[in-house]
Amino acid sequence: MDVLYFAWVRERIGLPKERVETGAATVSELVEELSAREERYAAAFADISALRVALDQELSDFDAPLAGVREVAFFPPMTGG
Amino acid sequence: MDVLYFAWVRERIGLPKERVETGAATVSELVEELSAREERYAAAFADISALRVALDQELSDFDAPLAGVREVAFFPPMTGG
Amino acid sequence: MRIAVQEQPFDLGAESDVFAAAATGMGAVVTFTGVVRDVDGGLEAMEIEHYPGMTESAIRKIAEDARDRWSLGDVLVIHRYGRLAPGERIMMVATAAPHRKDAFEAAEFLMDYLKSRAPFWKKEITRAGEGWVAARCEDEDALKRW
Amino acid sequence: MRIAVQEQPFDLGAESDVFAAAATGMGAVVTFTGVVRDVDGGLEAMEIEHYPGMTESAIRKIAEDARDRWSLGDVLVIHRYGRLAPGERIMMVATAAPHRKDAFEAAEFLMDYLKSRAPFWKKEITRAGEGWVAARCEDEDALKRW
Repeated sequence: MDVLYFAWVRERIGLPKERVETGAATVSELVEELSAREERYAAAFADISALRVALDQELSDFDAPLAGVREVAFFPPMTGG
Repeated sequence: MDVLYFAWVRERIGLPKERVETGAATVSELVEELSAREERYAAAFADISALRVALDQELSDFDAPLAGVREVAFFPPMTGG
Repeated sequence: MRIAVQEQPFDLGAESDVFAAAATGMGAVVTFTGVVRDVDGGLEAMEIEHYPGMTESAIRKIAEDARDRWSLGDVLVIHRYGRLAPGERIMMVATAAPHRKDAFEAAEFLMDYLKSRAPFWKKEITRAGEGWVAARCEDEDALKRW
Repeated sequence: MRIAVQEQPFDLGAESDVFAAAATGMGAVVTFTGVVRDVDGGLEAMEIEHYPGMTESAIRKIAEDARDRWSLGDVLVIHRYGRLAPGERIMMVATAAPHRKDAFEAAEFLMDYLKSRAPFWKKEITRAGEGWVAARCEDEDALKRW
């Protein structure tokens, strides 16, 4: 699946988008998997309460299953308007 | 003093403005005096609760004294906006 | 602060642009525009009568009250009188504030007070005849929240 | 209903005019415009990042929710992204409704949801450095009233 990062999550991880092959069943499992990879991921995901997640471009939550999902995006709370 | 009428009060009384010499101490007394004059005044002032009054271009009420007032205006509730 | 009571039409786009451009340092600009509505069909015109002399000072007082209650950079009120056709713009208000909440609340406050406390009266001219628009209880009630 | 997510500036006056002219039969038109504010002095630019693909659909959903909740004739949302200077207009919404209460409430609803539920992120570039604008608790709280 495609994993996208925005705002300071993108800056901390150092890239806007990557292709990830994963067996993670939920968003939380994917976060654990990524955090285990490298320090920059662990730093970005250190405080999950400061993050939001979208699955296939719809706001979701960290308990949500990943089955069938093609695009996951991680970002801080939005500041539009 | 000058007495002004607006909207249907003006139409019912049949004029927009007149000069009135009066000894009325309050707005209510002026209303009584005018109502006693002619039927068209009595008709216009029949239901005081449907009217508003301004003294020298400031919203006021029917108990207000007329001492020193130069301009009295009677009209229905306003419908601006 | 600009208050205009006028018979001629106003240019909503130009007024909005000029107002927003002048509101330096403000983060939020709200405008409200009122338009003559032909609710039941058959409306030929809306005639708006006002009380020259009192109108502008009453509006100015309402606008000053708004500036006292909210943090505002600027306020604009334009209100027309005379004979208007359906679809014509009757009036507009604009507010500029550092934050959106102030700009919105002040604009709603201005509208609520202009409705019931500025000396305008509307008469509807229809094919069937003509009649004065009655003040609505809900417009009077709207003042209670402020 | 028009939703525009764009890098280039928009013309507030022209957009307001076109929107109001198209809203036939509506008695009330409300616009809100957001402007880049230099709160502490020293702001050089505001950089707005967004999530292409999701942004427009998220805004469309918010606008559709507004149409479901209020009696609206039309809705317009324009939101910019990219690098903006202080004083530049970031975004605008417009609502048209038969009555003013619906037009105001729907515009406030749109703003509250755009603030916290549309995928935009703001970064402030100052002489001293740069930093992401943090979401404010009061913006999240503002959603609770709807």
